[in-house]
Amino acid sequence: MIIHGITIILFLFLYVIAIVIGRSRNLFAAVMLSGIFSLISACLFVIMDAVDVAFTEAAVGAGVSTVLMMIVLNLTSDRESPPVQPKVFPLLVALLTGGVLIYATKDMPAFGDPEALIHQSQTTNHYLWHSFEESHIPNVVTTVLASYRGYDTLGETTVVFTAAVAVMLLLGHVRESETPPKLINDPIALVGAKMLIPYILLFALYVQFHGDFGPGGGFQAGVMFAAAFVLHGMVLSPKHTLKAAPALIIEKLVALGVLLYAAVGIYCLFKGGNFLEYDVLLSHGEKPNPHGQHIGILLVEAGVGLTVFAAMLTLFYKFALRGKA
Amino acid sequence: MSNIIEHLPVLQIVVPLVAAPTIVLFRNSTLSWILAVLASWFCLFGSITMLNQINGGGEIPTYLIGGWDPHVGIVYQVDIANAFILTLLSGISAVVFVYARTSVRDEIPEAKHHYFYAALLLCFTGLMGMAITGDAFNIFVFLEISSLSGYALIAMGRNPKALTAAYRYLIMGTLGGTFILLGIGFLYMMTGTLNLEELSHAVPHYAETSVVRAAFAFITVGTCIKLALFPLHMWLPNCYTYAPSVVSAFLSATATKVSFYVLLRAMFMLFGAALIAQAKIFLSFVIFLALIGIFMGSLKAIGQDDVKRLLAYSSIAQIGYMVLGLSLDNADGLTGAIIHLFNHALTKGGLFLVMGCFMYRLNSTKIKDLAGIGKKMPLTMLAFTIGGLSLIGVPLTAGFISKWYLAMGALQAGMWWLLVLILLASLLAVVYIFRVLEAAYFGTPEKEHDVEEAPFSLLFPTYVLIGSTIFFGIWTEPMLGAARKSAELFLSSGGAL
Amino acid sequence: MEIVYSISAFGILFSMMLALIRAAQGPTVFDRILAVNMFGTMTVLFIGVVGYLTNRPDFLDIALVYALMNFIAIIAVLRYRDFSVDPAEEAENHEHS
Amino acid sequence: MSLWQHLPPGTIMMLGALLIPLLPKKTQGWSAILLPVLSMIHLLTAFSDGFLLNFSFMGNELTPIRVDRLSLIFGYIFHIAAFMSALYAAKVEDPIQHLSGQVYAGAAIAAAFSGDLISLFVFWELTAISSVFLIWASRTEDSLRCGVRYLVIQVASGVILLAGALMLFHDKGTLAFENFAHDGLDTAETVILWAFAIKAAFPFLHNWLQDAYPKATFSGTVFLSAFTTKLAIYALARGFAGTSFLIPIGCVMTIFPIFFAVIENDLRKVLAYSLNNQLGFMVVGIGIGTPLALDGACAHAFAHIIYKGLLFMSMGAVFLRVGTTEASELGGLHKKMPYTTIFCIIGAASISAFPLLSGFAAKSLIASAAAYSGLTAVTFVLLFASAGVMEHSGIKIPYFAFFAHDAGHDVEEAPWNMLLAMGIAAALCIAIGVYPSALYSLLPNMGIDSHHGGEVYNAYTFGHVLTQFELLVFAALAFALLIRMKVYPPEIRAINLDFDWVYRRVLPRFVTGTLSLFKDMVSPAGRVLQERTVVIREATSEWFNEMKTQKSVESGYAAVWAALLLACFMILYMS
Amino acid sequence: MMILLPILIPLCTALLIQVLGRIASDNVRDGAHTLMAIVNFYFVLQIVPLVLNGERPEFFIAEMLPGAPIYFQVEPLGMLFALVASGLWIPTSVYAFGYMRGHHEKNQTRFFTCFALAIGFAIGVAFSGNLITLFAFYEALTFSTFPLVTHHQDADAKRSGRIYIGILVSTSVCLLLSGVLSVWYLTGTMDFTLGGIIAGKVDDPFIVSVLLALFAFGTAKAALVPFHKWLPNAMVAPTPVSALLHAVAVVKAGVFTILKVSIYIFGFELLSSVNDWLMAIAAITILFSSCVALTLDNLKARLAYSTISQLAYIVLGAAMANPIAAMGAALHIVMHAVGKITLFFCAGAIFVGAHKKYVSQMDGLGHKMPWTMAAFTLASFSIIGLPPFGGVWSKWYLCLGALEAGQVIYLVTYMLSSLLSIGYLMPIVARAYFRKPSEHDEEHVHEAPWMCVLPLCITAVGSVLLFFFASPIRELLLPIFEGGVQ
Repeated sequence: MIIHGITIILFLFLYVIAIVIGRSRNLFAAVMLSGIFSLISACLFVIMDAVDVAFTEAAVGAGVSTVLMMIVLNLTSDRESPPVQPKVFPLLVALLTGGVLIYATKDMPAFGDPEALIHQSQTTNHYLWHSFEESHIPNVVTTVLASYRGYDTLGETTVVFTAAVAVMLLLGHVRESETPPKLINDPIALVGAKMLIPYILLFALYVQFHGDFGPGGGFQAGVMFAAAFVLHGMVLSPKHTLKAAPALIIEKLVALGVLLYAAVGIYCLFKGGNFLEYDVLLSHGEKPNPHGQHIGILLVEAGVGLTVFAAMLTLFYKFALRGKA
Repeated sequence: MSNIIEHLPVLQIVVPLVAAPTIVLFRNSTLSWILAVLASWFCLFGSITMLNQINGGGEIPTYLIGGWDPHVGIVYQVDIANAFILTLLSGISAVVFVYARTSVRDEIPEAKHHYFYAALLLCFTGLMGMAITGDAFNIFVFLEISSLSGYALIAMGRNPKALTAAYRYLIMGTLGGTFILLGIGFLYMMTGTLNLEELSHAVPHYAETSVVRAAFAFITVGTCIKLALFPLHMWLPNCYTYAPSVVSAFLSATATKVSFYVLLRAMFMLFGAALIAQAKIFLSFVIFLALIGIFMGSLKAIGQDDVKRLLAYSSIAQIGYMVLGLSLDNADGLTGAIIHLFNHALTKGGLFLVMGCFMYRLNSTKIKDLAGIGKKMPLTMLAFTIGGLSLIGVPLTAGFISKWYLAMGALQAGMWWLLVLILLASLLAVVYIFRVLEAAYFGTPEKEHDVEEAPFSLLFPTYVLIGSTIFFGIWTEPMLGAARKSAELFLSSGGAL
Repeated sequence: MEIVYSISAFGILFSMMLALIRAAQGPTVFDRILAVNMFGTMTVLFIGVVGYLTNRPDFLDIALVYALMNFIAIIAVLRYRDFSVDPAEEAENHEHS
Repeated sequence: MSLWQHLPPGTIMMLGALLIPLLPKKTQGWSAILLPVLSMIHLLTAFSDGFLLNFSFMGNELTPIRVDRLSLIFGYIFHIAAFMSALYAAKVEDPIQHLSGQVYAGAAIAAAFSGDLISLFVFWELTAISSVFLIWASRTEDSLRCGVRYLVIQVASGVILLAGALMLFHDKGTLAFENFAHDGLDTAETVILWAFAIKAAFPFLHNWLQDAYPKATFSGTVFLSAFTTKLAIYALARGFAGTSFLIPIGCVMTIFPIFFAVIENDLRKVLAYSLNNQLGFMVVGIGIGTPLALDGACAHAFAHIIYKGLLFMSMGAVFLRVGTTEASELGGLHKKMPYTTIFCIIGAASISAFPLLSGFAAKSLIASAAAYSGLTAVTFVLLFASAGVMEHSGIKIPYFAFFAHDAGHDVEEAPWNMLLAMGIAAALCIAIGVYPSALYSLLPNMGIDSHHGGEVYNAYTFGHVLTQFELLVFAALAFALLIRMKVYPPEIRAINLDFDWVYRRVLPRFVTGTLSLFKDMVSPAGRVLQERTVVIREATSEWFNEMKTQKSVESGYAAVWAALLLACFMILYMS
Repeated sequence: MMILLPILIPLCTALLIQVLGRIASDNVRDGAHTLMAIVNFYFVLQIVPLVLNGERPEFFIAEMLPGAPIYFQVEPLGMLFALVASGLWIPTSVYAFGYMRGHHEKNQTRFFTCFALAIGFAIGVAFSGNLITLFAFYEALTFSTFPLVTHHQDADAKRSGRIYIGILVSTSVCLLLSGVLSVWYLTGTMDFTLGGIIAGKVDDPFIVSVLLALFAFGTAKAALVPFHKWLPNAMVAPTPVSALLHAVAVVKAGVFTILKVSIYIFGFELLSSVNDWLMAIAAITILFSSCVALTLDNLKARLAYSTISQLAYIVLGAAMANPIAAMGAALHIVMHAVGKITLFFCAGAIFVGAHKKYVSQMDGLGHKMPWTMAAFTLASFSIIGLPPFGGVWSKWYLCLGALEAGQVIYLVTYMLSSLLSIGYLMPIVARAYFRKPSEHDEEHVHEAPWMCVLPLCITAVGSVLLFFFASPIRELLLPIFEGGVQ
């Protein structure tokens, strides 16, 4: 009951923020508010028990996105030009789409309804009841993500890689700013950040490997890793960071992450299994083979983490090193 | 790796997918190109092998990725329709990638070549993935890959407008992708499965629920955005116009086609059985849209000054044809739609390659700049002529076959008026193609430009595609057979929509 | 215990609302930055409370991430916001919107 | 059967004619004279009465050569006429005339020997094609137009013949050119008769003749006068002998040209009318259809070709020397052209049927035949017509050309070859008149007068001669009287239109009328269409421009469309 | 394979010309063109004995649509058409040689290329074994001739080109293709079958009428009245094109199509139940275009309208739905071809030799250009249908067919048209021979180059010879009409 109340309030917040963002011409305010928006949605995810999603949302939505958007705002104006199309159009779009969505909820099973087919289906049952015996990993989400639907995750990793490639393609050859943005002349920030960075990295490693047991995994860890470097780049300067993590190497890491993932799959082929069939890893022919699953998941998670980390950092580099037009 | 044939379905995706990061790793223009070409050739080999096998009455066993059962993991189920589309995609890529070498060197800065090829391969991978997969969510994943790389590729055009075009495409594409995702989510919510096979069995049971219906609506609109059905076509003309030649050729031949294929699959395999009652009114609505698309696209194509843009509008019209064939809801119409998908891909791809040749030599594709070019670049112009004829649907070219089947479909549906409209619309194609031909062959150039024939490295791939429009206009059996079988598959699997 | 958690949760929500209003209204950049920062802190607290409310203390991991991210975001704002714009003008701008 | 027997008579002339243009200009005319001679030899040596050549062509059984007495007599006279005409024209330096003249004559001869309708049609049309050049050869504006008119009508006759042949073939499966008049005329045969009627210049179908002949060259007219109409007479004699309604037609033909001839100023046209009138006699003869009447028709045709040729030759000579044959411009030439005058008078007397001249010998056959058949009225009509002939041809022609008031033309006598040709013709006129039985022996029925016990007909009975003289004297008196009283129609320069206004005025109007009707019908639709397309084009281009300008809003619109479509689909799926 | 050669050789010739146009002199190129024309004719002739023996040589290319392959079969009608097209290609190639030189035309390589292509496609039409193949080549023919029409590249040429392609393509796509589709849909086959394939499958006379209309009007190459405009417009092309293509190959492809459709798709029996209006239209076309021809001063335009009228002869023959008329129609394809090509040759020769294209300017040309005008005269007679020219025989059968069909009115139409054709052809002859040339002409007019004159003399003589040697053609055609003729 209480949870319901909290949820409703949080949703109210969301509506309000969305409307305010929609009406605001001030982009800085919009960025700030969208940071808040993603924090609230992360809270909602937590309440809905989708902790892995909440994790990602917090790391990407509230953290890295805000950073990148700030950088972009820095490169352009923070005032939005008045819209060209009639104002009624966006409303129309929202009403129509919203109408359909609302209509869709009519026959929707109630949230958490145990009778809902989604909870009854063969698929869900298999995930819930067989995943541990098959992979010895308590966090079902990780098993589903990295093994059952590992191919999707390969795809998602590729999406990240694609995004990185896209950015490199578009911004690959930008002139670097002649006058680097001023350093923050604040020793507190500097020291605080410097102290924090190792812990962030450590925490990232924790997230990477703790994924088997709790919320976490390659995606979140990658972002955390990148966040540490981003922090470094912000409090010192991106050029300093480049020395620690040269752009070229980072770019290659993006590719390597995907390759690592795919290589695991292909190795499975060579071992006589299907693509991404971890059972054949460390195999003595038995099935299910939790060891194989385990090592497979570990490796692909590493691949994911690598790609996400490198991609995030690349994005940061590309934007942060770009001079104001 | 005991038997490569056994793993062909997944290798179709994995090979280009692996090639892309490898390219990024090596950062070498030539090597990138070689890898891309090899990957696409491998895929072509693979898809032809599979197509042959299925065409020969064989079956490709369901490929279980990760070794998991269909209801647990992701499977690849290659049927005739899949194989058909895969062959088309990899065939187009195999040619376009070869062509890319010279064209890319001309249009893209050297330092970005490897990214460009990587993006191209990724786009290719995404499209292949959408075509082959048997899993609803997997479609979305690959849709994302292809879309993202597509946006970037389009933005690489030399004209600054390419960026805006890509941006607009990004907005529309994201909208479409989101809709599709929502639809898939809804379906999953109601059925608890993402496997298409299982979905197609499960969905009819929940056809009456608002969720499934909303899912259908979202998926329909989402795919329609991606395939640029009128009136959701607005992103397309600018993208095709300002994208680099290779990209125009590649995307025009593949991207919308795959989206159409997804729509086809969704319509017939998921909705078909579920929405029998709504079929009639729904179809007439789609026919209406398709017809407007055909005529509007053709009419606007007539008014264009830039040939690439002209071709882009013509694409909208041709998409109208495909959707029309789909909505006729009979074997001939559907065969027409599917074979038109194939034929139009060849034709339009070929034509955009020709445009690439012009870009390479003239740096423009404006009609007024093409005046009198027929004399300077006869082979290029000949290719355009043949492609144009195929677009019009002249017999002995591929375009004719598809129009034939569409028209037969209209007859079978008892819609004589539609037959007339279809034929009338192809006349509009005559007008816009002949505008170009007239200028190129009989126009007098404003100033004598001193240009040579396009280089062999561009002409050869162009002619492979253009030649294939003739080849498949005469020796139609393999592709037509596949299209027909696909149509039958669709019609039987979903019942009559 | 649950009552306590509940009350604190609603209390936090209330403070979040206040921060939200400030972030939305501005009118100066500093208002917004401060509001966001405060909101982040509230979120961390909130997740902690909810974690205990639902008996899932491992949510604290997430709260930790939030705290970190909040810090980084604020650094980014400070780093990339051009503060040379006159706050008054900023306020005026806001009036218009 | 030798090769020569495969060549229809006359073909030698046609083929030979093709070589004429290749010869030097001076010799062309002279070599043309050779052709009829050669052809005559060919006819005489290769064929005999009763010869038939059959062969199958294009699936039809054809008889390109059939020789019998009827065709032979026409063959002979056509050769003679061709020879005379060629001789007359020998000095003309115009290869086209020689060529077409010989082809024309040859075709007429060949037509006379055609045993089936296709062959007949072929040569029939060939006469039309070749003869038109003789008209054009005058090279005047008038003659050019007239030639086309002439050709149209001649070819019309041909195509009608073809139509008739087709219908006959379709109905009866035969193409044989036989007498069609045995058991009444069916449609096909009537159509064929119409074809013949045109060429034979039946009333109301006759105008081409008066139109064209005066416009041909002076030598061309001589050719023209000999063949076309006589070929038609031959065809009528062959196909429609004994068709009784030809008798009144023939009667009308004999009468009405007289009036036109009398008022006509152009003497060649007068001759053309008189030609028409003479044909009337022959048609009557054919209509009567008794052997004697047929003989009469043939004999008359034979004689007529000669004397009418002679008259045209003399007028041609006048035309050559003076440059016109308008009566109003002529007169008093007898001093300058005495021989021509004499020959003309012989011809005129001949046509007027003075005894001892050929006309008398021939015409009386028909008159007698009519009388024998009890056609008294016809006999009288023929008598009257004879008087009329005397009136306009016998007296008017020589009088106005050579006597009357002296127009004061200072001209030379005609060239010797022309005089020679005229001389031969005149001699023949006299020879036949004096010794008609020679002609009679050539006739199809040998001139057997069954009424008089199967003997050869005798023209010179007392009654015949007397009647004729009375007639002639009265006619001459009438002429003298009329001239005296100044009531004889004066010679006015005018074109007398009779039935030819139909095709000179009505037909062109018909053509232009239909065309404009068509245009009226079609062009509004076309104009409307054109306007519409313009409107559409403008409208669409406006639309295009509009569409081009809206750019930045596109994605916004697209999103709206997407949402709208979403709603539409939703509603559709819900329904 | 043998029957493929006559189609392939022209196409290869096109290629050869392109190559030679680039690497060799013009003379070599045009020589090759003529040589290939001769070679092609030789190969066409090789097929004749087979067809005469009753064989139907066939060649199967590919199953384009299931049950509707690209497939060639030589039957007498097609044989005849191929003979005409390929035979007349030889003189035309020589003529074009002279004409294009004499006229200093540009883009000659393109011209000869498209020319050869058009011939190849025309023979393709002739040898088509089913409707779809025929349609394919019909369309190809349209497109291959487009560059020839717009050859001069000026505004006039472009405008005419648009009308040309507009009418031909829109009719063929909207109507003819609809017809083909419908036949396929209704009968499930498109093979040419003696006796027709629709008969027995469709019995609603309305539908049959509609089908007939689709074919008759869809084949705009046959220039029936509402769709005849393209032909006069096509006359902006250089004369060899007008001569061979727009008097022989292209237009004959149109009437050939109608003829084939009436014989092999509808069948006479079925056709005779619905043919009334088509006959009327054809008759109207005959008379109308003849009348128009009378009023035109431009020689080529006049000839074009004459062609329209003559084409309608053939359509009328086909529409009369009996073997005799069809035989006449088939014969007329040959007879008119030889005659009309000569006329066009002459028109071109006059253009080259005297730079005249209006009838009113042609006074006295006969003396300066004796050979040309002589040929013109002979050909005119042939067109009019006078003996002894080939035109007689076709008209004979056409008229007989009209009688057979019980339609005397169309017999009269044919007759009337002959007279009208005198009206528009003979004045030209008369003028040329019997009018005084203007003084200006005395110096500037001369006989066209021998390369122009020789072919036109040959074809003129040919029109005479066809009168005497028409029997073999009839023999060739007889099997189709067995029982109907005699």
